[in-house]
Amino acid sequence: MIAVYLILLIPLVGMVALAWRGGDVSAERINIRCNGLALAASVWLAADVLWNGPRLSAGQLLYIDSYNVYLIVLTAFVGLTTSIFSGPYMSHEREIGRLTPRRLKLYHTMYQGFMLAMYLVLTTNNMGVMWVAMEGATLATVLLVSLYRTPESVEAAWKYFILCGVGIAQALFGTVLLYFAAEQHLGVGGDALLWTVLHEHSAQLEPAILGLAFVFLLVGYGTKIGLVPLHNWLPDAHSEGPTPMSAILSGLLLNDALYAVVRCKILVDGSLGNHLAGHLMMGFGLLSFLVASLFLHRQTDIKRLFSYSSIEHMGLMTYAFGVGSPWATFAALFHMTTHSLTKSAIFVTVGHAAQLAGTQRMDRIRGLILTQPTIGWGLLVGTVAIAGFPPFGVFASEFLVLVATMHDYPWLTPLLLLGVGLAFAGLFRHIQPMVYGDVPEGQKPIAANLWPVMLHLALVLWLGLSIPAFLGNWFSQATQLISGALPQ
Amino acid sequence: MDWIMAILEDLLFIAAAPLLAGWIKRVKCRLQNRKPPSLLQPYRDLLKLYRKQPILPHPASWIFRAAPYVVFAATVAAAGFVPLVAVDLPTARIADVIVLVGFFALARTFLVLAGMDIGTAFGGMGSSREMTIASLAEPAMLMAVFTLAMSAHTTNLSQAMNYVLDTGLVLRPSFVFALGGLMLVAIAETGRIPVDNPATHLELTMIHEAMILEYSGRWLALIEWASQIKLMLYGVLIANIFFPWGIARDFSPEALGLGVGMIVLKLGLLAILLVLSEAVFAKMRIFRVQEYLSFAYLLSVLGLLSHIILEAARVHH
Amino acid sequence: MSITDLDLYSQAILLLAGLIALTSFLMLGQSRLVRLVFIFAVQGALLAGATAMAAGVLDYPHLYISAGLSLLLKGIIIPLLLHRLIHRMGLHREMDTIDHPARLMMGGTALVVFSYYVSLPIVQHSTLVTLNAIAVSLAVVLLGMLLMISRRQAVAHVVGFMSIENGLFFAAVVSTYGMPMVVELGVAFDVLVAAVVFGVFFFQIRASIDSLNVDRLSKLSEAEQ
Amino acid sequence: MSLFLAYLAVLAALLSAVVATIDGRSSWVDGLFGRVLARWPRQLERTRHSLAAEDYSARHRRLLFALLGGSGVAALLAGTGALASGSPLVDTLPFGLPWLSWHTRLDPLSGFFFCVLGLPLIAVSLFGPGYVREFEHGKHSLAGLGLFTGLFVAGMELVLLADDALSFMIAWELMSVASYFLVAFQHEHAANRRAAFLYLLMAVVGAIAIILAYGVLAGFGRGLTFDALRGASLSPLWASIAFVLALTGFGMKAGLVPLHAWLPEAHPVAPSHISALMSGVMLKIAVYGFIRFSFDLLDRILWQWGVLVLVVGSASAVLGILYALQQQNLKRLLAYSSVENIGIVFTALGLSLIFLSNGDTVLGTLGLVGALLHCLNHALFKSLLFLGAGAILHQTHEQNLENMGGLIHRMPKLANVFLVGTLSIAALPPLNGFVSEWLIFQTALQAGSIQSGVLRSLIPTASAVLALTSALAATCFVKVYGVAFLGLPRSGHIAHAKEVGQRGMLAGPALLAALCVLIGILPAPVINVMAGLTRQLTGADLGNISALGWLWLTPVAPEVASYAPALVVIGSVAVGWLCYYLLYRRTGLEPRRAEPWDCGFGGLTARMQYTSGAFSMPIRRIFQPAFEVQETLEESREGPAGTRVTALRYRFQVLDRAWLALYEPVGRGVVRLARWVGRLQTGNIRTYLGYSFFTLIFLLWVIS
Repeated sequence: MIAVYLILLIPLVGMVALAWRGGDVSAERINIRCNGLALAASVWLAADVLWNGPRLSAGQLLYIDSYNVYLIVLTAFVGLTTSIFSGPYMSHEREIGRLTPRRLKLYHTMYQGFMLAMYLVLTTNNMGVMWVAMEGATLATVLLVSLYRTPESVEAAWKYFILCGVGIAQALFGTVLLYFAAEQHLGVGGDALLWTVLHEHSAQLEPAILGLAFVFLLVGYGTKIGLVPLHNWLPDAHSEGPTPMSAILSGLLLNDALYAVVRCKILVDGSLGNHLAGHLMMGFGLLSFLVASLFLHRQTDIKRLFSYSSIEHMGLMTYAFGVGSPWATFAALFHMTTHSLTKSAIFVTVGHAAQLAGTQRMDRIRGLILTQPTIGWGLLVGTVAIAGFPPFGVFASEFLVLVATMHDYPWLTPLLLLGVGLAFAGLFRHIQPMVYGDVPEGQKPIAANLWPVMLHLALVLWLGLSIPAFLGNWFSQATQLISGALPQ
Repeated sequence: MDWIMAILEDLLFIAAAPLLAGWIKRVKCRLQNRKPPSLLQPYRDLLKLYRKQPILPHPASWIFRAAPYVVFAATVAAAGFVPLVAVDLPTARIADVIVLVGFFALARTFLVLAGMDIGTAFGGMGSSREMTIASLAEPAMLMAVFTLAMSAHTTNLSQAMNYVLDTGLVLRPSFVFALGGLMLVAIAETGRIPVDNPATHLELTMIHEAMILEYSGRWLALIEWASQIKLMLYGVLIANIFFPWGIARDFSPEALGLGVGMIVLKLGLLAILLVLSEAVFAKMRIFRVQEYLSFAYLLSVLGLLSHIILEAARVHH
Repeated sequence: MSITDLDLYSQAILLLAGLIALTSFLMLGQSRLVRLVFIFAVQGALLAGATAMAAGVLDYPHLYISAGLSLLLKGIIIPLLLHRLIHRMGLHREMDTIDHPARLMMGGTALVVFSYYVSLPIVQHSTLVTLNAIAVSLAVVLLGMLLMISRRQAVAHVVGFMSIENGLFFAAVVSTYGMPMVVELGVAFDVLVAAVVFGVFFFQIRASIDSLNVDRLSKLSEAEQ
Repeated sequence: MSLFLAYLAVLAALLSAVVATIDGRSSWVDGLFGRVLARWPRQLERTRHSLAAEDYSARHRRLLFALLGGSGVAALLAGTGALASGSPLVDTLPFGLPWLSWHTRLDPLSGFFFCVLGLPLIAVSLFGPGYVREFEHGKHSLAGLGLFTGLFVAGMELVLLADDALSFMIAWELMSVASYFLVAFQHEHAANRRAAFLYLLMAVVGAIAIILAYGVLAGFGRGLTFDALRGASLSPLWASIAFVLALTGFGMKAGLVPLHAWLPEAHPVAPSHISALMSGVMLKIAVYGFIRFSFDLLDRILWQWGVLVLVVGSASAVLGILYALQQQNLKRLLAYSSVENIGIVFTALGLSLIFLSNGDTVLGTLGLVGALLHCLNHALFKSLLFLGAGAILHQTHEQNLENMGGLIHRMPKLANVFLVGTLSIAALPPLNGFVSEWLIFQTALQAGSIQSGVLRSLIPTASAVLALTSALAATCFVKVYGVAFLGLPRSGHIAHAKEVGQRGMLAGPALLAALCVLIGILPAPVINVMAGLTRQLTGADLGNISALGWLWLTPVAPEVASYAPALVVIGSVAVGWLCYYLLYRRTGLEPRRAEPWDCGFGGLTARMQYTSGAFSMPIRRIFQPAFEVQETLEESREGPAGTRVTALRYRFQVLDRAWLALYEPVGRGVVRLARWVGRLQTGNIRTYLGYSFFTLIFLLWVIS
C-alpha cells in the first residue's frame, strides 16, 4: 500500500518544490520528473491491485479497487505527456511575453496541486474527502484560467468559479443527505461516510433520502462533468486558459467528476433497486450528446470547438453508465480511456496550431499540413479519431454503446447515430479548411515536440484494433463491480 | 448442309438489297410522273463507285478507312440472323433479336465515329442527330420486340416465326400495335422521309448523308450497299415476323421457291406502302422527331399492355 | 411531535432555524452592499449559536469546536474581509437596484414551501428531534441561489455563495451529529480559500472592466453572431 | 489455402502502405543504414551509392506498386480458389474486443468480388509508377499517397473477408477514411476540399444506416457474427426496415440516385489511378455489401423490395447517363456513368429479388448472374476508361473535353485501347458490356411467368428504360471518343501532346482491354464459374447456360434465346476481311489525300467542329425537365449607345437536381438548428445560474 501514499506524496512534494523554484527554466524538468514518478508509482499500484485484489488503506481513508486503479494510471499517464508538451509550449509563451516568470511559478505549482487533487479524488474512500478534493481541483484551476489576464480570461475564470462553486455546494448538500441516510443505520462515527461501508449496507439505506441525495450529487458533479444545462462554464474555461490546462481539464477533471457520479450511482442503485438513477443519467447524457453536437456547427474558436466535443463525449459516457447493462458499462469505461487519450493529444496539436497561426480563430488558421506536416497530420488524424472513425478506439467504444442501446432501448439508437453524424459534420466543417490549403504568407514552422501526440494516437489505434488482455479483464472487473455482471 | 444454305441465303439477301432500292426508286418516279431508271441502276452505281479512286480527307484517321468495312460486315452479319427464305437456319440460332439491335448499334457507332473523324461541322451535326434519333428509337423497337417475345416466349426470330406459323392467323391487338411501332421505328432508323431525306444534299437538313459526306469510291459503295441492306432487313423483319406465311420450313426446292416468291411479293408491297407514305409526308424538323418517336414508343407500350391485359390473362402456369 | 412537547433547547434550535431563514429573506430584499454583508454576518452568528445549542442538546462535544470555527469564520473573518473590500472598492455608497422585488419575495416564499414539500419524506423517518429544520436548511440553500441569480453586483454573488455554504453547514448540523472532523476541517479550509480567491478576483475584474457589474461580463457569448 | 492467399493480399497492401511512409523519411533511412553498416565501410559506400536520390525514388515507386500488384494477384488467386472450391473457409483473428474477435470468411461470393478487386488492381499497379512520377516534385509528398492507397486497398479486402458486424464496419470505414485522404490529396484547390468533406460526410451517413441495419438484425439474433445474424428470424415489418436501411446505406456508397451527388464531386478529384480503383472497385464493394445483406443475411425476400430496388436502379441508370451526357469534364462524365452502371446492376438485382420472392429460383439466379457479370465488366471497362483519362491528363494536363480533339493522331496506342473501352461501355455486341446487358434483358423478358399483372407490366417498362439507358450510353461515349480523339485539336497544348512514354501506362489499360474483349467473346466459362456462388445464395444455378456447348449462351433454354458471341464475331470478321481483300487488294487504287468539303467558302478551322456541349444539345432539349440548366449569355458591346456587339460569351452549366432538392435543404436545416441552439450560450452568468437552478428544481419535482 506504500504506492498509494507515494502517489499522494509526490505531487505534494512537487507543489512545494515548484512553489520555491517554479519561475525558472528547471521548473519544467521538475514537473516532468514528478509526473514520471507518479506514473511509475501508479503502475506499481496497478500491478499490485491486479494480482491481489482491491486494497484498503489503514484507517480506511484510501480505497483502491479495479474501478479507480486504471483511472489513476490513466491520470498519471496523461499528466506526464501533457507536462512534456507544456515545457516548450510555456517557454514559447514566455518568449512572446504573454507570461511573466511569477505567473509561470503559479502555473507549475497549481499544475501539481491539480494532480494532487485528482489523485485524492480517485483514491479516497471517504465521500466527504472526495468532495473536498473536487473543490480543491476547482480552486487549483480557477487561477490558471485567468493566467493571461485578458478581460475574456478573467470573465471565463469568474464564471468557472461561481458556477462550479454553486454546483459543488449542491454536491455537498447531497453528501450531507448521504451521510444522514447512512447515520440512520450505521450510527454515529467516522465510518458512516466511507464508500466501502456504504456499499455493503446500501440495501438498508432509506430509498427516498438516497434518491434526493443522488439528485443533488448528480446536479452538483454534473456541473463539473459539463452536462448540457450546466455546461456553460466549460467552453469559456477551455478557450481562455492555457492549452496544457485545457488538455488536463478535458482529459482528467471531467473523467473524475463522472467517476464520482458513478460511485454515487452504485450506492443509489443498491438501495433504490429501480433504474431511477440510470434513467436520470441517460436523460442528461443524451441531451448533452445531441445539444453539444449541434453547438459544434457555429463555433469560431478552435479550443471552444473541442471543448464542446468534450461535452458531447462526456454526455455519451454518462448515457452509457446510465444504461447500466454490462456491455454499456464496459463501453463507457473503454470510452473514458480512449476519449481522454485522444482529447489530450488533440489539445496538444491545437495548442501548437494556435501558436503557429498566432490566433485561435479558426477562419484565420490555414495550410497547417503544408507549413508543418507533423502538426497538420496530428490534428487531422486526431480529429478523425475523435469523430469516431474505425481503426481508432473511439469507434469501438461508440459501437459497443450502440449495440448495448440496441439491446435494451432500441428506439434510442437512431438518436445516438444522429448525434454521431451531426458531431462529425460539425467537427470536420471547421477542421478541414484549417488543415488543407496553401501556406498563408509569413507562417513559419515552430519548435514543437509532438511525441506525446504520436504516442497517444498510437495507443488509441492499438486499442481500436484489439484490446490487450490485461486491460480487458481490468474493464471486466470494473464492470462486474458497477453493473453486477460480466459482459459475456 | 444447313450452314451452306444459311450462307447462300445471306448472299441472296445481299444481292437482292440494291434490287429493292431500285424498285423503290422506280415506284417513286412513277408516282411523280417521271420516267423511272432501270431496276439495275443501283448495281451500276455501286460498280461505278467501286472503280473510282477514293478521296481521303487530311485529318482522317484509320477509323475513317476502317468504318465502311465494319459497317458492311456488321450489316451483313445482321442480315444473316434474319430468316429470309427458310426458317430453321443455324445462323438464326447463333443470335437473337437483341443481338440484331446490338449489331445495328455497332454499325451506327462506327458510322458516327467516321463522321466525327473529319473534324467538319457537318460530320458532327449528322452524328449528333443520328445518335439522338437512335437513342429515342431503340426503346420503342425493344418494346415492340418484347411484345413479340412475351407472346412467343422467345427472342429467337426463327422460333418466333414458327410460333406465329403454328398458331395460324390470329388477330392479336398486341401484334397490330407492335407492327405499327416497328414500322415507325423502321422509317426513323433507315432515314426515310418523315425523319430524314435520303435523296437530299442540302447540308443542314440531312442526317445520314451528313456523316458519309466525305466518303467516295469503294468506301461510299460499301456504305450505300450497307444502308440498302439495312432497309431490306427492316422490310424482311416486318414482313416475316408479322406475316410469315409462305416461308420455307424445310429445304425442299418447291418450298424454297415458294418462300422466295412470297418474300419478293411481300417486299414489293411494303416498298409501295413506303413510297406512298413518303409521297404524303414531308420531312419534319429535328425536334418534331421526338414526338414521332414517342408516338412509336406509345404504340409499342400499348401493344405490350394489350398483350398482358387482353391476351395473356388466361394463361395459367 | 409538535413543538410543545419538545424540551426548551430543541425549541431554541428551531427558533434559531427560523431566524436564519429570516436573514436569508432579508438578504434577498437588501439593495445596499454594506448592509447585505452585515446581515450575512448575523446569519453566521446565528448559525454558530444553533450549532452550539445543538451540541448542548445532543451532548456531542466536537460540535462545539465546529460552532466556534463557524462563528470565527462566517461570523467575523469573511464579513470583515468583504467589508474592507467594499470600502476599498468604493462601492459602499452604490445602490444595486433589484428589478422587481415583489415578484422576488413571492418566489422566495414559493421556494420555502417547495423545499418543505421536497424534504417531507425525510422528516417522517428520522428520530432526530431537530430534523424538521432540514427543510429550512434546504430553503436557505435555494434562497442563496435565488439571491445570486437576482443580483448584478459581484460582491452580492459572493455573499449568496457564502449563504449557500451556511445553509449546507446548518443542514449538516441539524440532520446529523455533525460531519466527521476531517470533513469539517476540509469544508472550512475550502470556504476560507474561496474567500481569498474572491478577493483576488475582485481586483482582476475591476482591472479588466473597471466595475463589478456582472452583466458587463458577457463578451464570451455565441448567441447573436 | 485461398484464405491464406486472401490474408497475403491484405498484408501486401498494408506492406505497400508502410513502405510508402519509409520514403517520406529518406534522411531517416540514410541515418539507419549509416549506423548499421558503420562497421563495414565498403558496403556503406555501395548502399549509399545505390540509395542515390534519383534512382532511389524510381526504384521505390516501382516497389510500392509492385506490392500493390502482388496484392492484386493474390486477391485474384484467392478469389478463383474460393469460387472453384465452392465451400466457405472460416477463421477468427486475434483482433477486436475480448469476447467478439474478428471473424473472417471467404466464400464464393467474396471470392468473386476478390476477382473483381484483383483485376483492376493489377492494371493500376502497372499504370501507377509512370503516372505518379509527376507527383514527386509537387507539394504533396508521395508518402501520403502511397500510405493511403495501401490502407484503401487493405480496407476493401478486409470488407470482403469480414464475417461479423464489428470487423465489417471497421473495414468499411477504414476504406472510406483512406479514400477520403486520397480524394483530398491535391488539397490546394477549394473544390477538392469541398468534395472531400462531402464525400466523408456521405460515408458517415451511409455507415450510420448500415450500423442501424445490422443493429435491427442483431436485435433479433443472438450475437453480432454473421452466422448469428443469419439465425435471426424477423417479422416482415422489421425485415423491411432492415432492408430499407441497408439499401440506403449501401446505396449511398454505391451512388444510387437520390444519394449520388457526392460521387461526381469526389471521384474526378482523386488522382486518376485512385479514381479508377474507387469507381471500378469501391462501388462494387458496396454492391457486395448489399448482396451479402439482402441475399445472405435476411431470411426472407418480399417482392416489394424487388420493386423498390428495380425502381431506384432504373432511375439511377437513366438519370446517371442523362447527367453524364451533359458533363464537359471527362472524369466527371465517367463518374456519372458509374452511377448509371450501378443503376443497371441494381435493376438486375431488383429483377432477381422479384423472381426469387415469386419462387422461380432459376430466373432469380439469372438476374443475380447478370448483375454480378455487369459488376465485373464495369470494374474492367470503367478502370480502363479512368486510366485512359489519367494518361491524357498526365500527357496534356487537360480534363475538359471542350479543349481536346485529334488525340488519335498524337496518342495512337492509347486511342486504340480507349476505343475498346468506349465500345464495351456502350454495350456493343462483340464486347463484354453487351453480354451482361443481354443477360439482364433476357431476365426481364421472362416476366411473363409472374402472376401479378402490375409486375408483368412494370418489368418491361423498366427494361425499356434500360434500353433507353444503353442507347444514351452509346451516344455519351461516342461523343467522348469523337470529341476527345477524332477531328482537329481544339487547343494548343493538345496539339503538341505526345504518346505515353512509360510502357506501364499502356500495359495496364491494354490488359483490361484484352480482358474486356475476352469476356465479350467467351462469356460462358465466367458464368459457369459462378455456379458455386449462385448455389450458395439462391440455391440454384443456371444448369443449361451452355446447353449447346461452351461457345453458346442459352440462359433459360436453347429455344427461348441463344447467343454465340464467338461464332458471330468470326462470321463478321470473315465478311469484313473478304470485302477488304476483294475491294482493296484487287483494285490497288491508293486513296488520294485532299481537303474535306467546306461548301466553297474555305478555311475550315478547329472551332467549327461540334463541341461536346453541342453534341449533347438535342438530348438536353428533349429531356429538359430532368436538368437544372443555367444558361448565361454575356454580350460585350461598344460604340455609340452600345449598338456594336464585339464579343458574345455563352456559358451553360447543368446542375444536379438531387443537389438542390436534398443536400442543400438538409445543410440549411442543420445550420438553422445550430443557430437556435446557440442562443443557449448567452454569456450572462445570471442566466447560467438560472439554468442550474431550474434544473435542480425540475429534478427535485421529478423525484418527489
